[in-house]
Amino acid sequence: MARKLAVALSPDQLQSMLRTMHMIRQFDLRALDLYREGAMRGSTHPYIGMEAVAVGACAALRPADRITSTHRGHGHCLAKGGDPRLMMAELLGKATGYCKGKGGSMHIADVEAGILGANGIVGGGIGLATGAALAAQLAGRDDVTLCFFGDGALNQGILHESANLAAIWKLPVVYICENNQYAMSARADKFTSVPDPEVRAKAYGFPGVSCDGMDVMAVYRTVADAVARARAGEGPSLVVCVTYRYFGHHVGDPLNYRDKAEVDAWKTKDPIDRFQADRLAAAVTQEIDAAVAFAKASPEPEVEALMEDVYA
Amino acid sequence: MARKLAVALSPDQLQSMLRTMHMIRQFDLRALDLYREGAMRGSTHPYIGMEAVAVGACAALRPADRITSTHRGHGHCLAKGGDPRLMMAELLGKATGYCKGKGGSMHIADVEAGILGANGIVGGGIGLATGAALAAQLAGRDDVTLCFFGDGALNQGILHESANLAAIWKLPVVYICENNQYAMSARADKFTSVPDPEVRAKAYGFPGVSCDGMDVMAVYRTVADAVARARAGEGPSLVVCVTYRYFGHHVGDPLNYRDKAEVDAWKTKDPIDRFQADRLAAAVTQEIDAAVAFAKASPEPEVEALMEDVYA
Amino acid sequence: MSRPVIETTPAPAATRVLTYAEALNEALREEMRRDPRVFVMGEDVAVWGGGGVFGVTRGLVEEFGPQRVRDTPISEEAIAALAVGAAVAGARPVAEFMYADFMGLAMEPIVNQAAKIRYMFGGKASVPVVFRAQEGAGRGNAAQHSQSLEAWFCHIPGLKVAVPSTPADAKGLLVSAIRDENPVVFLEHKILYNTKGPVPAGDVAIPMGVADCKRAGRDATFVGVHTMVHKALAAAEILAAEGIDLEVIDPRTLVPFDLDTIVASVRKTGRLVVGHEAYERCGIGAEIIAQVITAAFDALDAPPVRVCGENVPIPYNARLEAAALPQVEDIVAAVHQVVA
Amino acid sequence: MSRPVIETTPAPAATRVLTYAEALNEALREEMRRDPRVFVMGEDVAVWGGGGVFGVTRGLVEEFGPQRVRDTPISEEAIAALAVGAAVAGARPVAEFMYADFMGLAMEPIVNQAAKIRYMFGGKASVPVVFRAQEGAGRGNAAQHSQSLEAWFCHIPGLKVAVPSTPADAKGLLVSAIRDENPVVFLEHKILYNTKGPVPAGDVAIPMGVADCKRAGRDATFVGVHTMVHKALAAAEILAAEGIDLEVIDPRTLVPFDLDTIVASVRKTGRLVVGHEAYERCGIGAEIIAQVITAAFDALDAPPVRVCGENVPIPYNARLEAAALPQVEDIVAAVHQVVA
Ligand SMILES: Cc1ncc(C[n+]2csc(CCOP(=O)(O)OP(=O)(O)O)c2C)c(N)n1
Ligand SMILES: Cc1ncc(C[n+]2csc(CCOP(=O)(O)OP(=O)(O)O)c2C)c(N)n1
Ligand SMILES: [Mg+2]
Ligand SMILES: [Mg+2]
Repeated sequence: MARKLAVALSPDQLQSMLRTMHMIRQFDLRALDLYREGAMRGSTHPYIGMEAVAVGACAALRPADRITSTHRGHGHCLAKGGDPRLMMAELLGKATGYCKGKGGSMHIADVEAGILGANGIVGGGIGLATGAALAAQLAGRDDVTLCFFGDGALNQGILHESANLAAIWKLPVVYICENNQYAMSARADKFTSVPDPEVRAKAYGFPGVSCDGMDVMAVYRTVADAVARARAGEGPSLVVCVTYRYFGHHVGDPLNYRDKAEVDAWKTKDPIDRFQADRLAAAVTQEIDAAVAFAKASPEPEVEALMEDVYA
Repeated sequence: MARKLAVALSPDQLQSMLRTMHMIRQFDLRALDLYREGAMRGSTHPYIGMEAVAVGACAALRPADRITSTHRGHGHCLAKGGDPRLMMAELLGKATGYCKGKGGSMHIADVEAGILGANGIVGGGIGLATGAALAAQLAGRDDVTLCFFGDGALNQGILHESANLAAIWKLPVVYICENNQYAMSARADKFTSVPDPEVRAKAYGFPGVSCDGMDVMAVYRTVADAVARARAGEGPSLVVCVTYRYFGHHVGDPLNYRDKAEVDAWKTKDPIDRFQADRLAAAVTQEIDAAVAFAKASPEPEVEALMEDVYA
Repeated sequence: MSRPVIETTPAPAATRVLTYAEALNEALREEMRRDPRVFVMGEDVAVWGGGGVFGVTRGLVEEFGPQRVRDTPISEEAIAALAVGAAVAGARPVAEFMYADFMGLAMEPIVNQAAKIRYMFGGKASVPVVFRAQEGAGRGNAAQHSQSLEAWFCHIPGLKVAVPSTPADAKGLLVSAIRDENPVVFLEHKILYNTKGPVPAGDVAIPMGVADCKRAGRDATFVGVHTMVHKALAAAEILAAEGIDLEVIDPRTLVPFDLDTIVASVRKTGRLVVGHEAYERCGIGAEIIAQVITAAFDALDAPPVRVCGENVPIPYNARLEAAALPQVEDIVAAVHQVVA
Repeated sequence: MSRPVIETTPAPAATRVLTYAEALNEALREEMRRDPRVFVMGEDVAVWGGGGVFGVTRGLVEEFGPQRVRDTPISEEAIAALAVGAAVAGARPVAEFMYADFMGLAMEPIVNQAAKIRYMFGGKASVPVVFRAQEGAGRGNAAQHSQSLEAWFCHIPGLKVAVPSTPADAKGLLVSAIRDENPVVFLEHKILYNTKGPVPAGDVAIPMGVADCKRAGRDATFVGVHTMVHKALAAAEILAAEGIDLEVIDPRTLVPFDLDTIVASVRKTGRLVVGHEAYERCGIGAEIIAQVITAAFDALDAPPVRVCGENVPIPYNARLEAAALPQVEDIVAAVHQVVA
């Protein structure tokens, strides 16, 4: 079947992606402030550092496509078009919030917008996403579901059961593992039995790939391929995005399990800085290209011009 | 670490294996009779056709090693040294049975003998076996646990979770998948997303191999290697034994999902016939070998013999 | 999913005798014809002997095809979780668990997802899923294939719980369950599948939350579910011979629960016996008693009595199994106790 | 496992003030010193900030090493199942679930394996495992991190269920749970971890099945668990000012259950209020009422009243959450109702 592979995004789309990455970062910085000042309850899990994943992945979707999210869900929600006002109101438990104040950070959802919810259960969204993909298949639609989950969820049984089902039924779902190196204090490389979790896709006979989760365009291209495959009826894929969370798991994380040097090293790969720099460089490149094109397309001077402009 | 690989079994051991295979077959044929005549309740799942798996695998064990079994558990129990009298009494729900009549076919256990029980839950023994291996590791013992389960259990989440844990903790457990082609009416090749389930071991970074489950010596050699590895502290393995159940899933199985030709084809590979034939051929080979050895080792006739025996 | 929605005109109340399994099958078939979003998934629901180990899904794959009648691998957690996700995304799944005991593997999606999604999402989603399973002992299936676990589900807000005892109730309640916008745990009983009874043809939804008086009586009220309804009717015959007139009420659904009907009965009889096969401790019998006590303490002339499963795993041996289960004579004895 | 068994001489009953979390920690530490077969496993029990998100396992990995204090992946079903297998094979695991809500993932090994193995195997195995978890609401953790699910476990024969409300009970019951040959579901409460109380030093097992009268009173009996004990003690102060003398009984374990102590109290007061944070429907309150009704119907001067969690998922918003939970004033009102 012919697949539509990752297409070039328009400058407007790219601009909007950069804006969403900033939005996610600022949203979560503000959520941390609100939490620290006691305006929030429960816990909040910042997505800061991981913005490229949600934004790159969701750029590959159509509005009718769906996502499932995690406890660390603000980024996914914003990237899929969630309204920051309704989200923020929900964090404060207000009647105007997405969940009328009943859900809080971990249960924000916007089913109309295809956001089937953050989830307080690690792995809780995996079966839901697979089921949503089944619903699309049954309805004869080519909608795709993206299923976000962390490296910690890799070892939940539901992933195994869902992946097998998605494979045998060729369901249009893309499993996106956000490998941010830790599940609370548990290092991905110690608690998951394989260094590269994408090999687990082999156990189900579907493609497994990894990409640089700090590079929004790399995420976009990788996920777009998987989405195209799913949309074409060829079944699920696993995409592992290698990334990092800058902050603690939640406010109050003792952070004794990792050192500052590691954090600093990752920050040098900051996804926003990088995309911004790439965008700026690209803009300059574009100008230069335009200059070259202009130059090349321009006429040679006429011979008549030889003696012109010697004097005013 | 040096491993003791599959060692040659003594003639007594081989004879005892053959005897156990016969014992399993006759035990289950009789159980079917008892069930049909109404002497048993619940259900009974005959192991007939699969005898090579339990017997070959358990031949690789020491008495202090342990096994976990399944709903189709009579074969495992007999192979690990279970007492057929106490088993049969349990099938009839008698006070003298292994479970005092409280368990029936699906819960026969002999913890002293290392048989941690048949199990009514598909996949139910997988976590138990992995935990028993953990107990052995914690106790500083080199006992190994064999975990039997069917192809149907391959898609239960507990296998995924347990395999990951066994891998990261290097637990002395060997996962033995009895791929008898069906889980009730579900064909293994349609309900499991990969044709060769042993590839799933790659998802955990430990060895996965398959062997001819109709050949008791092939099972023995393959499992013995995995057991040696586990005993040496090198962690788990997955062994897939390709086999077949001759009868229905249980009495009353409509058997509409497979045809007789398939059954007949598998019966030509009967594990008992084959082992018996091999044993007989081996015995003849041994006699011939002995004859050759005798001949070779025998003295040439003395020259003096030249004129002897012409007349009485 | 191009099948047209077939408009059903309520059929004339022609009544046939069907088994409980056939009645369930008819409900599934008629709802699948009516609404193309309804589909069935579970282990061995399609290929196995033509539809489920108890025949409830017989013939469905032939009529609706393997897309809408899906055999699954043995993956109970995923069966439940996929059904929930599909329901949120607009389908109407009927997910089958071969034995209720196996729902221990599926509690997370049923309890933490299905039951809570609507509330957690501020009312902006619905989860129209039916989780079917069969409970109960009596066939020597032993401890892992004989439990009645309805109390677990009744405990969880957001779930509805149906427990039909007759073919007609089975059909009518399953129709309602499938049409409900909420997750319904629909618990059948293995011993009842082959029992027969009259079932009206056609569109016969029985609303959830309406108890049914299976036998009117003056002297004592029995409230129970599944097989206990039938045992109570048998006990009522024995008691009638002694001149004791037992009223037998089947709540039919436990959530919602028709307390009014039961309280009205207790106000009439002054005596209450409650029965279920499930383990007595923290079973639904305690809840029913607690609710009646609150609503009608004054009306009770004797302490209510429970006739329930022993607090013991279900044993294999026939004699022990029978002793672990509440029997007709236990109901008779309990009624004697309350009317004494 | 070469550590020697350290013989503990019961220490002089020196009493210190500890938090509930510290008391639990002390129980684990002392039992791990005493018995080398005891080990701890769970998510973030070792490395995370030095021992569990609530500090219950603090310092254990430093003393006993990573073999006996095992951080696990996020695999709740396997945590439970491995613990059961290890227990059958001679170890004594204490498995932690970070939130009781996550036990939905682990019901199968807890309920179908741990609870039933001894019985199914004809008494020829024991399963000395402790499943620790924390329940309860009050911190805005919302619907999937706030439930109290003790009724599920009480329903299942073969499990014991402990629910300590004070630091001393926490230590003494955990010691008993670890020494028990049976599976114990040991449910802590998140709000109680930082509460303080006197805890005797040394070997202080509190036997299972012995209720504790936390306040003697003449006019009404309150039976409740966890935070409800403390709320009832607060309510008792308010009521005392009105001249109503509330007796507050904490069963401490729900299975086994010390009915005798409660019946004796009800025979004295004639009034019963039962309280828990768990959803009211099919919660343990109903069971306690049903048992008291059976044992002491004649002694009751008023219908028992339940003060329980609403039948609703726990909401995030503080005001709604408070409204979903039973509060001191609800207890006061309930006592007013029964003494009216
Ligand atoms: C079933 C379950 N187990 C445990 C937890 C507690 N918990 C919340 S987040 C988390 C770590 C998740 O790690 P990962 O999946 O890598 O996501 P990340 O936090 O890194 O984004 C844990 C253990 C939970 N919420 N649900
Ligand atoms: C959790 C669970 N789900 C379903 C069943 C019902 N069941 C019993 S055996 C079986 C098939 C098992 O197939 P497999 O694992 O291949 O073993 P086999 O019967 O072929 O030996 C099923 C579905 C069960 N007992 N437990
Ligand atoms: Mg992570
Ligand atoms: Mg099989």
